[in-house]
Amino acid sequence: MTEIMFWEAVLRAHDEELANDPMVLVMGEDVGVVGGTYKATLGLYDKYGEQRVIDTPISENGFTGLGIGASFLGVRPIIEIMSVNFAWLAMDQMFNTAAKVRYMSGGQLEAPVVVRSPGGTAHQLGSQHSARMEKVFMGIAGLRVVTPSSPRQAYGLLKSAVRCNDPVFINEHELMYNMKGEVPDEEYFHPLEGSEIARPGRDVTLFGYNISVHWCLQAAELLSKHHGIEAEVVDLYALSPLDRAGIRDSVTRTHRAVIVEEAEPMVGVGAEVMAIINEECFFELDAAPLRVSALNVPIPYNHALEKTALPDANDVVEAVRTMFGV
Amino acid sequence: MTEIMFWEAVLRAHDEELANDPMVLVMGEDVGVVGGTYKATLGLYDKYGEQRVIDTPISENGFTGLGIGASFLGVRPIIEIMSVNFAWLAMDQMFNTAAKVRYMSGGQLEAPVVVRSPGGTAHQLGSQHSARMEKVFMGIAGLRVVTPSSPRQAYGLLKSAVRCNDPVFINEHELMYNMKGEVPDEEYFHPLEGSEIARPGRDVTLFGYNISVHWCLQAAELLSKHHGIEAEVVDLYALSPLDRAGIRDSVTRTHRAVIVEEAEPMVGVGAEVMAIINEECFFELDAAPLRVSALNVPIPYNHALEKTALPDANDVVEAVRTMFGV
Amino acid sequence: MKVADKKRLLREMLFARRFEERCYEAYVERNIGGFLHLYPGEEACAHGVLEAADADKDYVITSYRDHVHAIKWGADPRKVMAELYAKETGVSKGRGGSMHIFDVKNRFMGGYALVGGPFPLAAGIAKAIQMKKGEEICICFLGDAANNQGTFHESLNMAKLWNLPVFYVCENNLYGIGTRIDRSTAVVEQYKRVSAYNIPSAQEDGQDVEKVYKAAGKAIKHVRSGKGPYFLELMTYRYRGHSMSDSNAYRARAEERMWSKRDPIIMFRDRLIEDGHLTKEEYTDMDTDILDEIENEVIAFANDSPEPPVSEVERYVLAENDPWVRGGVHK
Amino acid sequence: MKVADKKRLLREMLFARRFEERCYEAYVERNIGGFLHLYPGEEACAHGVLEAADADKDYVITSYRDHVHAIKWGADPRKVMAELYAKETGVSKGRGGSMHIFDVKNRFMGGYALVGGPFPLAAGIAKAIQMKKGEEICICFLGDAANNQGTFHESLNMAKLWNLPVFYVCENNLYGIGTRIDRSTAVVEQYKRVSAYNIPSAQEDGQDVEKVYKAAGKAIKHVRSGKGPYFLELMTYRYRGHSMSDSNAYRARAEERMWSKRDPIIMFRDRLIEDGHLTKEEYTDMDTDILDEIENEVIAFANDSPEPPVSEVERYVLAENDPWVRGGVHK
Ligand SMILES: Cc1ncc(C[n+]2csc(CCOP(=O)(O)OP(=O)(O)O)c2C)c(N)n1
Ligand SMILES: Cc1ncc(C[n+]2csc(CCOP(=O)(O)OP(=O)(O)O)c2C)c(N)n1
Ligand SMILES: [Mg+2]
Ligand SMILES: [Mg+2]
Repeated sequence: MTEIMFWEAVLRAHDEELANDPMVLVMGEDVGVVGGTYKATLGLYDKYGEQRVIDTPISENGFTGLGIGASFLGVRPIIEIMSVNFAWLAMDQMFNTAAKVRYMSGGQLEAPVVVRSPGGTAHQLGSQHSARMEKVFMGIAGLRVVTPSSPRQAYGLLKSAVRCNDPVFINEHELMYNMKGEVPDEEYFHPLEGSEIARPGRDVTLFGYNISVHWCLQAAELLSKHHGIEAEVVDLYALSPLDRAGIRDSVTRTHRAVIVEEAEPMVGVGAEVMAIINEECFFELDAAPLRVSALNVPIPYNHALEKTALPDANDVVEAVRTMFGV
Repeated sequence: MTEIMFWEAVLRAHDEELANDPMVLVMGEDVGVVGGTYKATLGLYDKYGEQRVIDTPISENGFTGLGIGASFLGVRPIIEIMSVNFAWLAMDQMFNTAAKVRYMSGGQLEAPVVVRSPGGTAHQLGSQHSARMEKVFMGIAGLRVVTPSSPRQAYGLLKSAVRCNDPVFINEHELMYNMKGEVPDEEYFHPLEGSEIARPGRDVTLFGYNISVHWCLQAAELLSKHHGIEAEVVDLYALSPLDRAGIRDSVTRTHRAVIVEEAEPMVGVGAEVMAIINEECFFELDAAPLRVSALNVPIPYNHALEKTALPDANDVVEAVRTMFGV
Repeated sequence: MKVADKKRLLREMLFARRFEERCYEAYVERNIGGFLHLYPGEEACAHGVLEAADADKDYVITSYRDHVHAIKWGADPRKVMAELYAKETGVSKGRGGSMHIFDVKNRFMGGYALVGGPFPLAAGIAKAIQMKKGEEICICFLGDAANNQGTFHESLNMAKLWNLPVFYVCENNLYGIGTRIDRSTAVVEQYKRVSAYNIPSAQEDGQDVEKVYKAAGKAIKHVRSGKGPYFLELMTYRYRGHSMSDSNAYRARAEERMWSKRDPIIMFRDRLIEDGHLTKEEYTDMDTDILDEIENEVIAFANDSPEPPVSEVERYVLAENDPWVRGGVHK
Repeated sequence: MKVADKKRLLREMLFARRFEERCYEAYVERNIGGFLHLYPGEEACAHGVLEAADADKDYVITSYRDHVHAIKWGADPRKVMAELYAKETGVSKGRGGSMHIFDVKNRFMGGYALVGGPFPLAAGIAKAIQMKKGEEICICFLGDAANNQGTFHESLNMAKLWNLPVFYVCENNLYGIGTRIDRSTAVVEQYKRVSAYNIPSAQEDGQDVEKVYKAAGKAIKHVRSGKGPYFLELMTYRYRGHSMSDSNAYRARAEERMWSKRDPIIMFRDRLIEDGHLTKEEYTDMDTDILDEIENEVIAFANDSPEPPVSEVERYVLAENDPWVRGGVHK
């Protein structure tokens, strides 16, 4: 185990997969000469050449479609969308082609592309650079969606995604690229389905994913320290398909659930997890499940407003306190 | 009151709004000379001329953005996206511009565009022409989403949408354009928020919208006839913002809820309504709420498979029977 | 072209015509559902171009108007018809339908229903060929109106920039559904638009299969030799409405009559007769034979085939038993 | 141009330069957050073009690199700086930030962060002008790399097709972030690409404000006279990295040096001095004066202004009290 940064973990996965299979390629805006906005492809252009580490024009739908077409012939493109906000431009190819081609060809074709992108809200990037779009990707059949909360997951999920024969969308986070964490020294493939218990507990389950796992963990510490409430934190690194069994098992143990998402609540992860709880283990619930979400607003530039619009660990603590009446 | 077809109701709203305000225009593929794929703009090209009833090139993001830009100066564009599947191409302008411009300009600009499009699955149109995308539109702040279940609503919602200063997405349905219904003879503006009780009942609430309202009504008749269960049917014609109070009030009366949606369940209307019920009136529930949804698959061409993939009135009846154990 | 090849080509074109006409009937009989876009009038385009390509190597991708391209590229007409009949024996196992004919073993990479969708996909297939250092090329057929989609611009730029072996064929039938080209497009001569990408291009009579064959041959030579993409505009006309639900009301009858005088099959047939390679009787026999084949083999096969099992509705959404989903084989 | 105007223009350009340099400092001081894209090196583009436009009529729209365009178009520099300081007194009330400067009363229609986003918006503004039978035009500034976005293609086609009064100005600074134009674009001379839309175009030296002014004047005359869109490519260079987070490592120092020799402000200043319209002292005084104004008025205003009230975080999402939401006033 070595402690490395999140971006180094993503870079290592890229590097190993490029080395492993000559059909792997990387493409996106500024991934080559510059090495990626968040350094996720640093040095790979020099190492693997411009045929396999490709700086694209600013043509999101075009180069995503190009990657998908290449994948029909066994190429394994890892496509970087510089910021998830720009993915709106590429949704057509992702959903109309990649997610549907296996089905509508009766299983003849598949589109084993990986599309990775920093989602989430960073610091004061304003309305057009602060979208959290994981929920949009989750809603469409035929696409896998994963979202790492640590360098280990970032490394292992990218590696599995490259090898998997389905299209996979990886939702990263702009604020997490410099986060440190341990990554196995040997090669490691993280499962693309399931969930992880990030902290065991018995009184309430806090469901998080990506950055919100960290808010949940902080909140769990505070709840334990100040209120004697032992929260279990479940890390939903796989958003599609979601781990119904894992969700049920935890709630069946704790009988209470709070779902924490960085996005606006409307038709989001929180709603879906709540629906799953209702469907899977409604009568296990000792309290109404709650969601902790962003306000339903475009993200403001002003820092205080931005902070107000977004949830954090304190909001999680408050939700649990409300639930327990303490 | 006159009984007219759904498309005639949409056409009448277009016609009246074009006549009312010289700044109203209609644009989209084949809306002019041809009069619209579903006749929603039939005859308007001859009546109002090519400056105001505009056949566009096949450039969905382009012409949607163009309509949005025109709306900045007080033009009131009604944009038709020929099929909602093509809206993936225009999401960038709808979400990155129309939904955010008021906020990020500090209230200086607004984008009073109407985008209307047939969503829903018609007969055997295959994977790339059968998307149900209302959930995608609902999830983003700054955009209103409505979806008519009748000619009256179709007429009245379009008229209010044209006058309202927010961007409004109207989700219609390919299978409903020939549906008949009464529309007031005098001018009528339907509210853009709220919900309607389509059938009062006391035992269970069936929540539907657009086409699924009709499945709910059919199911309610069957349930009444065969099982003595009196279902209330709530028509959620406004999907964003959703009518939290209306949802709560009905569930508080019936203590049971089934949400019926034509789309795949993942992060959909069903999940959101369930979340609202959990948040608003959890302890009023006598049973776990259920959702009746499509299977999580791209839509197959084969008719039997397609029918299997989609919910219908019988599925609603079955869900309620399961809930009541009858 | 050898005489035997010309006669074969004529038969193929006539087969395509009869196949499409039979689809029309089958749709009216309600054996075919969904959207149905037919090709009569445009046969010389697909046949001329693909005759010049290498059937053992090259990849083909197109729009929803795809039956004829698929059959010319090796798909079994019985399986294409079975697809339209939504049968398990269909090329796409009854899941795709008319707009989504796929025959991947013959490198027919599918018909797509989003206008402009195949532009980048074709460039991607060409990128894969380039990576594998293959001699294949990818041929992408799309309509005139598709060229107004942003993907056209984005894809052609990348194709030229990266010197990809892709051959774009524009079937310019003057309309996108009911909108005439000059009402949607500032520069109506499509082959001129690609100067913006420095891609060599040409315009050719799309009703004359031999001219198409020659123009395509030149283009394919260019692309296969590693010189990058090529764009060929073929002037043509569809006889029927855009799809079955289209009445064609927006077209002048005079315009339709004018084009019907340049029917690609009749023109080619008459030339073969004139040149002494074919007799009227041979042609009539050919036609009878084709109609017979379509009825007794193609339609019969489609009719008699089973539907997909309803229990399989959730197949083909994701890969089956992919070990990497569980973290790979190492675990 | 009259001498007085030239001197004013020089002052405006120098003001723009100093303003941007001060933003740089304010960012380092952490008074400005988010992404910050600066304009030094490119001043002749915005100033030359907008000097030729009608400040009482015309509409301007641009990308995230927008401070200078906004100020030249009438925005109060104090309010622009207050926006960067995220204050309620900012042009966009502190909600927009550097990438979203809006000053609608002066018809500055905003800076947008999605590359290619303003292309169709500008055409739409022009469509509105056309409907109102106005004499205004819409001027859209975007970078070279933005031209690879599909919206470029789609918008220019519609602009020409419908003869819209829109003037597209391409600030070609040779890079899209770290990617040099020839590595992203098959045809590097941008003004040639628009022949695909039959839009008249020209290329001009973007470092010489007088040449830009002249070229823009010609273009604006064309557009205002009802002849439809025009496209002007201005060759220029940005001195700093793409944004504050960009190190510029991808550019050759020699290239940077070459361009710095053609600094638009120095060139213009020297010409005015040479022509006897300006003295060195006057210039130094001008500069001192500007620095003073920026510090004591602009920065002071931004500093002293209040932040938006946190209680208002949910304002401006939807229209306030719109009666049509409840079904109109008739009810
Ligand atoms: C993205 C998208 N927009 C619109 C449509 C609806 N549509 C289907 S075919 C068509 C016209 C296409 O015309 P053209 O490209 O010339 O091909 P043709 O049908 O004439 O062969 C349109 C508008 C679509 N399928 N996809
Ligand atoms: C749709 C979209 N894709 C990518 C980006 C990231 N990005 C911001 S600026 C930029 C380069 C734009 O270059 P150019 O258009 O030449 O303008 P310049 O910055 O040089 O003035 C890129 C890739 C974005 N903001 N939006
Ligand atoms: Mg056409
Ligand atoms: Mg640039």
